[in-house]
Amino acid sequence: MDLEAEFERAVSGEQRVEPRDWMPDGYRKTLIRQIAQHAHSEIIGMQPEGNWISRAPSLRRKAILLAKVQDEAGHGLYLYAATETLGADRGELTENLVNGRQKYSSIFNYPTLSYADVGTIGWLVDGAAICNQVPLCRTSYGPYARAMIRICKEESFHQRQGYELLMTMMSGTDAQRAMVQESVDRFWWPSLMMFGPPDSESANTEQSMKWRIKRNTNDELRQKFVDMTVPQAEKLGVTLPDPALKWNPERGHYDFGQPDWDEFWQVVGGNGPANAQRVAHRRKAHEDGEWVRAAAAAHAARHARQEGVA
Amino acid sequence: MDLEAEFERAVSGEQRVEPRDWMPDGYRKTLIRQIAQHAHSEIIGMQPEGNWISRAPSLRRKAILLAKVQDEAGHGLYLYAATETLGADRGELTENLVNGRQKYSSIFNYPTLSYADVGTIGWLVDGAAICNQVPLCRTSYGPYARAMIRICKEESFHQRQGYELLMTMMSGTDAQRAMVQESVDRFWWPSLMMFGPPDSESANTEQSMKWRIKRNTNDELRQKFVDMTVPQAEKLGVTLPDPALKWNPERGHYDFGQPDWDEFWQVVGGNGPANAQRVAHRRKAHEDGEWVRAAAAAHAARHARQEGVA
Amino acid sequence: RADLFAYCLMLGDDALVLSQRLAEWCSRAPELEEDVALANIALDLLGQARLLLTRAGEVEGLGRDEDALAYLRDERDFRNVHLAEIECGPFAGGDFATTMARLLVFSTWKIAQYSALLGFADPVVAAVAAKGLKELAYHRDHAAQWVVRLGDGTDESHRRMQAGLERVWPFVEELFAAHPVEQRLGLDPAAYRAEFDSVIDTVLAAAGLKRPTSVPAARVNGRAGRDGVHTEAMGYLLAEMQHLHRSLPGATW
Amino acid sequence: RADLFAYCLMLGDDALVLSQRLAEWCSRAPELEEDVALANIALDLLGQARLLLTRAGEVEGLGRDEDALAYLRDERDFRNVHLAEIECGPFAGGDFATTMARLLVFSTWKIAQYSALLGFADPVVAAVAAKGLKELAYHRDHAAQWVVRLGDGTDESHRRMQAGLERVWPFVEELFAAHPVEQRLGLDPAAYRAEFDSVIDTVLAAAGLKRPTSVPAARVNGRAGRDGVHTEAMGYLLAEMQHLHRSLPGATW
Repeated sequence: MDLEAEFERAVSGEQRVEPRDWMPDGYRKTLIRQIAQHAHSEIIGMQPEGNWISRAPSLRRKAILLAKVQDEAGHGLYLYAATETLGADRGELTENLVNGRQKYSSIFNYPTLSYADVGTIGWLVDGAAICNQVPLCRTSYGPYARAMIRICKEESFHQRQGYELLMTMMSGTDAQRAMVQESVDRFWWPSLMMFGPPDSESANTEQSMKWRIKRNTNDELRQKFVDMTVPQAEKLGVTLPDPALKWNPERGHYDFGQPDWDEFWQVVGGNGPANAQRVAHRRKAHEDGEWVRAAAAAHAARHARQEGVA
Repeated sequence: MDLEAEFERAVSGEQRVEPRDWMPDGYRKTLIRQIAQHAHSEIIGMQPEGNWISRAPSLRRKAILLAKVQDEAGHGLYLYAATETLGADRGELTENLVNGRQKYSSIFNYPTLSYADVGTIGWLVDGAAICNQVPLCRTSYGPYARAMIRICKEESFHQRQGYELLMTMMSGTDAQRAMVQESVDRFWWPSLMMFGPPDSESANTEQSMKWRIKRNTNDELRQKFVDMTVPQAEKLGVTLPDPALKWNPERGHYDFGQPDWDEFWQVVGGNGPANAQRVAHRRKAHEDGEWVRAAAAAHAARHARQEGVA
Repeated sequence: RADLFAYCLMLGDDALVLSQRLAEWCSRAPELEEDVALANIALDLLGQARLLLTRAGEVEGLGRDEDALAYLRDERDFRNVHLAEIECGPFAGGDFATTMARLLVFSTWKIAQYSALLGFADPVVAAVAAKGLKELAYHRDHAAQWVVRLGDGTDESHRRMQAGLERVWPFVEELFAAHPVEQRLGLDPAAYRAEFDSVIDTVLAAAGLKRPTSVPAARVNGRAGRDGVHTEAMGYLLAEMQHLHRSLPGATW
Repeated sequence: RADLFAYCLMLGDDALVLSQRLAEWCSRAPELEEDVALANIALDLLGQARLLLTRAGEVEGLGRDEDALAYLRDERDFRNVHLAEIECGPFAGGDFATTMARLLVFSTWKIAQYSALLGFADPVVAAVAAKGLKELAYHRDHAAQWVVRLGDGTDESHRRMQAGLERVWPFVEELFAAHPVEQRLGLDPAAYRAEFDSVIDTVLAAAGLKRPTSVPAARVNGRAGRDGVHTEAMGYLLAEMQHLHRSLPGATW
């Protein structure tokens, strides 16, 4: 296959693939799956934080949170648009989500149980997402790379806001400090799981790296996240719930313990604390909106017909 | 008509009419209408107080309120049973309620806006109901009279509980006292309206008095209520919002102002502050329960058939 | 001054409470674009509310800031109109059509109200009105487009849109009833009723919908939202909104 | 003592939170008789909760009464099982069948739990258990009758009843997982799992329903309701329940 060889040469030469370029079927499918999963994560990710909008403890925090959740909807829109450049159908991807055929980031299957979780999600979850996503700004597929540049910029902003909320709470009352620590205790391990299983157990990594879709292994990114986060935790004054966490001067990295991978596989398999709730929520919104979308389509069709006649 | 004359003689001689006795059609219809309206009032009356069960400010108050609302459901049941002794069908009466063809006490078309309203409803609304209902314990139709005896006993208990709640609040904080006064301001006039329009405008009174269904005119009962309530208000330390309210030593009664009868007719006509909400709430519960009642009926029918076979 | 304080609360509470309601759609809208749009509108209104409540606190002069006014006032002291607080979806009591009916009515009325405030004596209120007008023009446009789309969509959407209008229409009269505070400030909402009607009629005509016939909601003792007398929905809204703030007294956020 | 305090909270919170949920049916039940029955059950549970929380306060010895514990504790300090707090109707997340499924599971489990407490070292807890058993027998009976009626009613009711069981089943495992507090008090919920299963199987057989297949709900970091880690529904329940009490500090009721 000349085309295939040409493609391989282009991507290994760091050239961008654009929608009209030829690409192998596997590349296209892998990308659609990965970008859709990312889009779904943004959409499902609206729920755990959205859960606190109505109860935000100050109007300023309410505005910040509402804007952030709105950004997530926006990210979902860019990413679905990127899949459409690959020939995917947004309606079909949504069906895949609400029917559980496609996944989203496992982190959103954990509940948000206090307002500190809003800060922790910003700090740890968005922080981990950024570690995952910064390399994707140089991913081989052009539209995806450009969407990621925009998204990463907004995510960094969200991460700073999350950290700032936690900082404010840590300098508040004892109750607020306890709330932050309790939240970090719950989210630390799930955050480490966001990088996926250890490289030894990761099925898709090798081909994706070759295609320049992925650029780092799960374990590399996880290490980078830990190295970045530990000093931030110290500055914040919270304890990360890992007794094995320790600076290793020889490696020049922090050593850390392993998350409970059984829990990870259970959550990925659909049985986390909130999987059923998240998908049911999305499905309900989708089904409740069916008549609205049908009406908009009917109106648009009638309007188009009338213009055609005129 | 011999039967009719016999009937008239019996009721004017204070004899009780029982289900199997002959009675004029008008008497039967008037009674069904009145008892059904009373039953509907108990059922709709669950809503304004039920509105506060989930938010009751102490567990003791929650228990008292829940028990009271439960009693109202119970009263509804006795009264529907009394209509059934007259040949009415409970399902049909419920349809009449949810379709707005039959009325209920206009007082329940006012919203409950603070916990003090729970006390005020007990004190003023149940108080007015008792004034209306005590004479009905001697009403000519036996099953109705007996239901009223039981209901009046429970209503008196509720009234004392309501008054006790207000007393407790009045000896509490300034905020609590203000809450009570504000609540009494809202409920005073609607309570006076509970006795119906002035005698001069009341259509049904005369025949009902002759049949010994009713035993006092609206205005007589209203006066009795005012005379009873004013000293209670003084003891409580609240101001009744009627500048015309004053002891009249010549009449031996309190003089008082007239409620806004335009408002009364508007509320009775279906356009009070909460009419639409109350009926919609009832209708929704009725419709949502349809499949449950259908299932119970199907199960009972199958069970009966199987027993017949065995 | 007391009148200006009260008036700032009226305007601020209208915006705050409707913002709270609209934000309930977040992650529940019929399409993703609408999640973005409704959040945007809720944010605009929240922004207006913050400026107005802050101004109210300054005028009052007792040191209450926007949060003290939003979180530590009791229901009786909220002065928003009923239209802002009633449930119009996504939960019980409404749907997307009802939400759009309310938004159309609310923003059409607010535009007229803010327009009348452009030369208002208090410069902060006048400035909020000026800035708010641009935002509200977008809100009204957005709502009007949906009302037309749904009115002229399918049979079901037409039926729902008409029902949504009937549901909110009883709360229109309150919008144009001058409150004593407004009267003393020289403001008369009745003055822009005709303008309101004409905008609504235009939208309804384009949508093929009928002017609603539901009668105005009755007042309680002559009082309504502007007097702090609300509907039963308001208490639940405030319980949810205020609970966390009240649970941690003395906390800073 | 700390263990006994915690255990009283566990039992008291189970009863309080389920009572709160059941009372939501008030004025919303499928028939009037059921309004009465559900209110009755909610009252029984509320009564148990009051005795148990009062006892918790006594054991703690810091002067907290039933109201301080019900209204002024934060979510993290509530120790009820998730089964009590999840939404099973009349609002989102359930219907009458789901409510009956939960009530059957809850009361069957509670009967076994209270039976095991009849000889418990703390006489107050033992007495509450003894009194509670009579009430719970009625609750279980009531729920079982409905489960049978709905399982063996119409196609729709059968489908809903099975779905209701599937909805609550993930929360069963937590009921039988011994918490360290229970272990230290010498209590082992696992001991009555077989009894529970046999009662449930009997009812399901009579109803023509299948044993649910939904998998147990995952814990968060190994923790669940008994550790104060709840579902997202809990915060809303507490906001509504506690708001008024917290809004008037120092008030007596």
